[in-house]
Amino acid sequence: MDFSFPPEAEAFRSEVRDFLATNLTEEMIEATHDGTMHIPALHRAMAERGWLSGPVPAALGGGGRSALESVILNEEMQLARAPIDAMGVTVIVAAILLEHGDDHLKQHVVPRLLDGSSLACFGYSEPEFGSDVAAAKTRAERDGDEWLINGAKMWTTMAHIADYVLLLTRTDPDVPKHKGLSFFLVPLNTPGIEIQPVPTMAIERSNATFYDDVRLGDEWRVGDVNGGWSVMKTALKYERGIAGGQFLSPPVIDAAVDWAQNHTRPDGTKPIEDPTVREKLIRALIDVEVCRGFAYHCADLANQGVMFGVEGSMTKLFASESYKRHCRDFHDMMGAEGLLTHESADAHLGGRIEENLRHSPVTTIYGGTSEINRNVVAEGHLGMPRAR
Amino acid sequence: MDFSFPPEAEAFRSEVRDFLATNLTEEMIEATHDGTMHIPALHRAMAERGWLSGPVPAALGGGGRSALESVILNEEMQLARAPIDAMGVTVIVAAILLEHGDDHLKQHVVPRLLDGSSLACFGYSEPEFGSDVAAAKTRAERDGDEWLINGAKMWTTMAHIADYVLLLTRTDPDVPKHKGLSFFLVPLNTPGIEIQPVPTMAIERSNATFYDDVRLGDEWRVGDVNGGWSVMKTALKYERGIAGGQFLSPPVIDAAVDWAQNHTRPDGTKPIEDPTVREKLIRALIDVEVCRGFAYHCADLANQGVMFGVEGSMTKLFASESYKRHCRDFHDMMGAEGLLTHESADAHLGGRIEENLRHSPVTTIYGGTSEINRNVVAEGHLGMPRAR
Amino acid sequence: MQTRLTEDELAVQDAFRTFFANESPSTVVREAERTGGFSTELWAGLATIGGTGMALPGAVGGGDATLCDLAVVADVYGAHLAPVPLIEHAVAARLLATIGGHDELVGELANGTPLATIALRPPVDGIARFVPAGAVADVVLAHVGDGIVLDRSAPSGETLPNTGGLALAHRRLTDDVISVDHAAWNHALDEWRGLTAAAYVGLGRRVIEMGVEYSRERVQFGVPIGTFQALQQGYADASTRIEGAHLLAHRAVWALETRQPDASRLAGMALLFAAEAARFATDRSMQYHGGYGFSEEYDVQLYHRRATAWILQLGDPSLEYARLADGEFGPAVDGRMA
Amino acid sequence: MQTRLTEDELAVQDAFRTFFANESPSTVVREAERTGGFSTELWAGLATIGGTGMALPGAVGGGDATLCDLAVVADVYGAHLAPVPLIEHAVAARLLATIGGHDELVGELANGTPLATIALRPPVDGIARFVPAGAVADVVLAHVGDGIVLDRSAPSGETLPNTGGLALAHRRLTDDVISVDHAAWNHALDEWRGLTAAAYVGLGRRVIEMGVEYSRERVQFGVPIGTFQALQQGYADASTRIEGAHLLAHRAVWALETRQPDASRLAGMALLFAAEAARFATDRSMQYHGGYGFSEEYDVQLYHRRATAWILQLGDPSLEYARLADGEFGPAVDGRMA
Repeated sequence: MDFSFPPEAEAFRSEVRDFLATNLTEEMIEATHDGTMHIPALHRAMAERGWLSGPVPAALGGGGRSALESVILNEEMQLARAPIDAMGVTVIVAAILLEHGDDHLKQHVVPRLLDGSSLACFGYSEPEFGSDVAAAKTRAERDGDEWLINGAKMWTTMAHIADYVLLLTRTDPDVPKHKGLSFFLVPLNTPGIEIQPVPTMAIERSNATFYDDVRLGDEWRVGDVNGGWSVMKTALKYERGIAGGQFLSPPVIDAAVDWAQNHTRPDGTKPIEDPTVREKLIRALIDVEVCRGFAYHCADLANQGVMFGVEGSMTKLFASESYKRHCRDFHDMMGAEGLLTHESADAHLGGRIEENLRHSPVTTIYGGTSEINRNVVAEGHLGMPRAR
Repeated sequence: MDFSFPPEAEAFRSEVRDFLATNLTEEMIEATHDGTMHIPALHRAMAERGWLSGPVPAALGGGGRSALESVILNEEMQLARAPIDAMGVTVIVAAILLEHGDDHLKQHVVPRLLDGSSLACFGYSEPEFGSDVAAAKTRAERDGDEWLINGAKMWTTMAHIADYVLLLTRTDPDVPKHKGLSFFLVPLNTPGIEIQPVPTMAIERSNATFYDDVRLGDEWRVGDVNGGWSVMKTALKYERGIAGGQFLSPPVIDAAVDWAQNHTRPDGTKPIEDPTVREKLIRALIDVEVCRGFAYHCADLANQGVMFGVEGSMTKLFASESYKRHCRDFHDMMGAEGLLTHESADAHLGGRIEENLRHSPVTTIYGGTSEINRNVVAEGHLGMPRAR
Repeated sequence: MQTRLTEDELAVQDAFRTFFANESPSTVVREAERTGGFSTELWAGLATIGGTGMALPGAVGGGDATLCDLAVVADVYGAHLAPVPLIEHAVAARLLATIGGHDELVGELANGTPLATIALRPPVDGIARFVPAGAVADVVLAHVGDGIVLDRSAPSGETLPNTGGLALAHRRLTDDVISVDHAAWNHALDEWRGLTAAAYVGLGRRVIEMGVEYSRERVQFGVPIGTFQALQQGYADASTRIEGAHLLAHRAVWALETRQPDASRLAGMALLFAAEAARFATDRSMQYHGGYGFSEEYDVQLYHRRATAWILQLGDPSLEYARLADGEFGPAVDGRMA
Repeated sequence: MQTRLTEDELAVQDAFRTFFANESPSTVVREAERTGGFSTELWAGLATIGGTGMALPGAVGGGDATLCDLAVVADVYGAHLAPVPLIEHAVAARLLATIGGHDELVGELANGTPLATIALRPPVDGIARFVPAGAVADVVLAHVGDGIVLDRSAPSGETLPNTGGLALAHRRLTDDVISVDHAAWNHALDEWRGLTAAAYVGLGRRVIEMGVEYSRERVQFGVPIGTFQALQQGYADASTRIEGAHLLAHRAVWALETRQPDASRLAGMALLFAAEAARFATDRSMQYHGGYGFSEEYDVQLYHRRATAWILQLGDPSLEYARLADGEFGPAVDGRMA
């Protein structure tokens, strides 16, 4: 075993840190409070450096950079509180288009995604199907040379600023559910699409998108007709591993340490002197190291071309469940002062812990609920039968 | 709402306390370390006072004393570290015999159970069927006027000192499993019975009992032929409510407080000064008050003739799961010193916490596992469908 | 011993269930949150049916109801997240009645106007921070070193933006002591703890109920999600804790009412346990709602945020455990710990 | 970066798996427990295949294996609950090799005789309490205020009766200091932490594996219990924590081996996390074994008791968290806390 980073990866980490110190400002982070977890200027600056194309396999025409560098980029961005959603979606969609799309998509869309001038979003879930993605019933029917799409998608986060949605559709309703699916990359300015905001209990907004007789040429199809599930697997492969949020907690822990060291309790002591606080902080820091281990492990597997579905599920499960716990512990530690939201000028560090507290519950839901991920571990890792 | 005890119940509590102070000695508790959780002298002394017949409904010929007194008796005994198993089994078996047995059992067995001269044990579980009690396959077949019994039972705790086993048998293998069961009260000196000890990771021993062509007259049958499941419901009604162990934790918490106040850590402080220890102790004391609330509630329901299956499950679930947590927390608090077992003269309070630590895992298993009890709550209290 | 509600208590429950169901649907809760955390109409309605003065002495115009009755109402109030300071107002008015000498004001409070509250934490430099209903309360009772102060300065109407959408505000208070009955103050705080515990039980039960209802309708993988054992086990655990909290909260309130020696201890315990149970319940319900629970549109997020906020008004729960430990074991030796 | 085992490490794993599977089945573990917690035969066998000296310098007769190799062995050792002080002996011998000047003894230790151990806690009044393998160790290294002491008094052979069936004993020690290299001592303790974390991973994986096997065979309600989602979710959680512990433990050991600046921090973290993960795993496996897990006959109880005992040899885990906090945040101000 060897947990050292090769010198080029260490160099890359320095580069990323310098980049973020220069290019990511508090004002940019502040601006995400409108609910859109995307910083266009930062995204384009990253594209310029080739960091969006970097993680895409070279065989597909991407940068082919080591998965270790992807995880480093992820880690450093999350530590610096930069949103990573757009980066993740871009890499995944580009990789999918390069692996499954035809020349039209590869030549006209991918370059614009990777240079940061276009943005895509995911259209998997539907109002009636969340965890059960494969049950999608948004229809895509042939109509001459074209496809006619009707249906609705839920949780199409970023759709309101994106140019494309990667849409999972049903092209054959008469076969088992996994076998009648097809993907399309749908330009969001196509007539017949309506985008409605879905506000949440946290800062971020999501969207519902509606498709009413949306007409599309076959060049927008991604992968084989009825071959959608194999495209989906590519997406999940990326999503639960290197593209995920394994470093959700560090900004919260940083804020908690700051509070613990600087706040004075009614009895004149500081929280950092309290053994209950100290133990919670150490437990949180341990959880972060566990996440780090998982993240590096997934990256190492990816680098070696090993599928890491189970490991990705473990990473996602552990990172999100522990993050939720950390948010609660440290929000509690602040007592009433922790209740102040970002809108209050008095809120500690701009209400960072409060904001994370409200954000945290969704992390054990989206991108595969904890229950689904445990099923994956039970079946895929422990070889247990399908649950009853 | 009114949580006061009527004066007669308060008086009964005083009486029990005085009784235990006089009749329960450390030597008696010490003697249970041979693995038999029974103190015959104490049992008989209780019988003399009518405390074994007390909880049995008056309509059945028992003492018909208030369920509040039963819970008080249970509470005080557990606080004093007296085993309650024999008392519980006696009350349940006597009530079942009085409710479902014929005159032979009522006249010849019940009085001897209630005067403490005979002891019974349960024979429900089988080697292959634990939680799934109704799947029992120990056969009872008619042979002329007699019954011929063949099979094996597991977890027949106290069988090695008992006179009878309340045996669940299959009398009709060709109907749905709940409909082909019958109960017998089997004298354990009947030829063909073999009792094998089942040692456990804790102090207590259990037994496996084997039945090889055991012949029994029909007078030993309890309830209707193939009516065993309704007898079982009577048993469970008693078992999960007033007869259960709702006060498992107090002796452990007492010992933990004693340790925390008297042990000196390497740094010269005492554990009781440590906020992490203080919070754990308070959490445990809160859990005890919750158990107390459940116990009194079940007793009050019983007094009013209300079935309390769900409440009994909640009580058992909460009491045992929290007890397991308390044992672990306080065993940890003692560090290496906590590892000493009762066999060591240096063990704190005779190794009480260590002993409870080893005992605790079985409490979330026997008498209905936590998983089964949660199913009962989900279905019976929340009206959820049968789980898949 | 009567661990279930009495006939009278059931009648009270019934009346307030109808009232809150009609007058405090989640649309009202949402609207109140947008406008600072308080619903003037709901408060007026509550006053009309006697909810603002029910547990005050009849002699001054109150309803002479018991604290146990009030706990029954607090439970229903919690279930509906009613955006009015029912508990704080009642506790403040009862405290004032206990202190005596303010019969006229207590009589007015019984009718809901002016609106009273208590500062849960002692003022520092004359300012009480995070006063519940502080944004709208006309009367604030607080505890300073010397005793209890009564402040009648006008509320600012400005709410501190907070997790729970509550009408929290800092208040600058007078330092005129109206009573040195410190025990009465502590008893009032314990009433707040006990009643808030009851409100948490109502909240927790309701959020489980919502989740169970959703689990019957929501179909995934071809079956209602309510048939999944993982989900059932989670709700069963939550429900067990909530019912345990219910018994503890009501026992604590009964103990306060009948002045049992362990009343304060039980009230402190009930609040901590009920808050944790309710937060566990909201967490499970939100998780099993999937993404929808997180969306503003569904009510479960309203419950989640309030479950978080209610107890934190009092401060870090860890300090409440420490307070109980001081009562149980004495303060730690050598003044090493507060 | 190579987060998985290398070819060489896999070969080591393979060899020791075969060895422990053959030589340390649970019958050997049970027999050792009856006779004081140590198996002479197993120790002799381990010496024969080079297990007692593998990670000692070749110059003194050791196997020149890396600490990472040793962690691989510790994992397998943990999976079999091998009743020999593999970790303590290795750590003590490596410490002695680091200190220098005891080449002859280190050479003997490489061959397994005498048997060495370390006292995890400082002696008080000349007595080290609860020394791992203290009942059988011929050589005890300990840390007193002045430095490291080396004691060669004969072991009593008397084991303290304990939860884990371990060969624990109190030892009266010499006060002859052989080295003032406090850093070397701390490093040795960290090696113990890291290697014990690895052993916990082996233990945890095995106890889950046993449980999963049992869940395939055990039929209740007409189906194998392994099909119940509640049980699957529990094992999946346990397994996730154990795999996380594995990555952390191995990273910690690698960091110790390569003298990374965060090595000590990671070793402390790895032990706490791995112990908790393994204890969670044994708890789940015992629960899902039903009554049988609790019976002496089944092996899961052997795992449960050792999972509890291993970390407690070091003391209350809470003090280990406190120690890490001191390193992370500095000791609490004003000397208010240790």
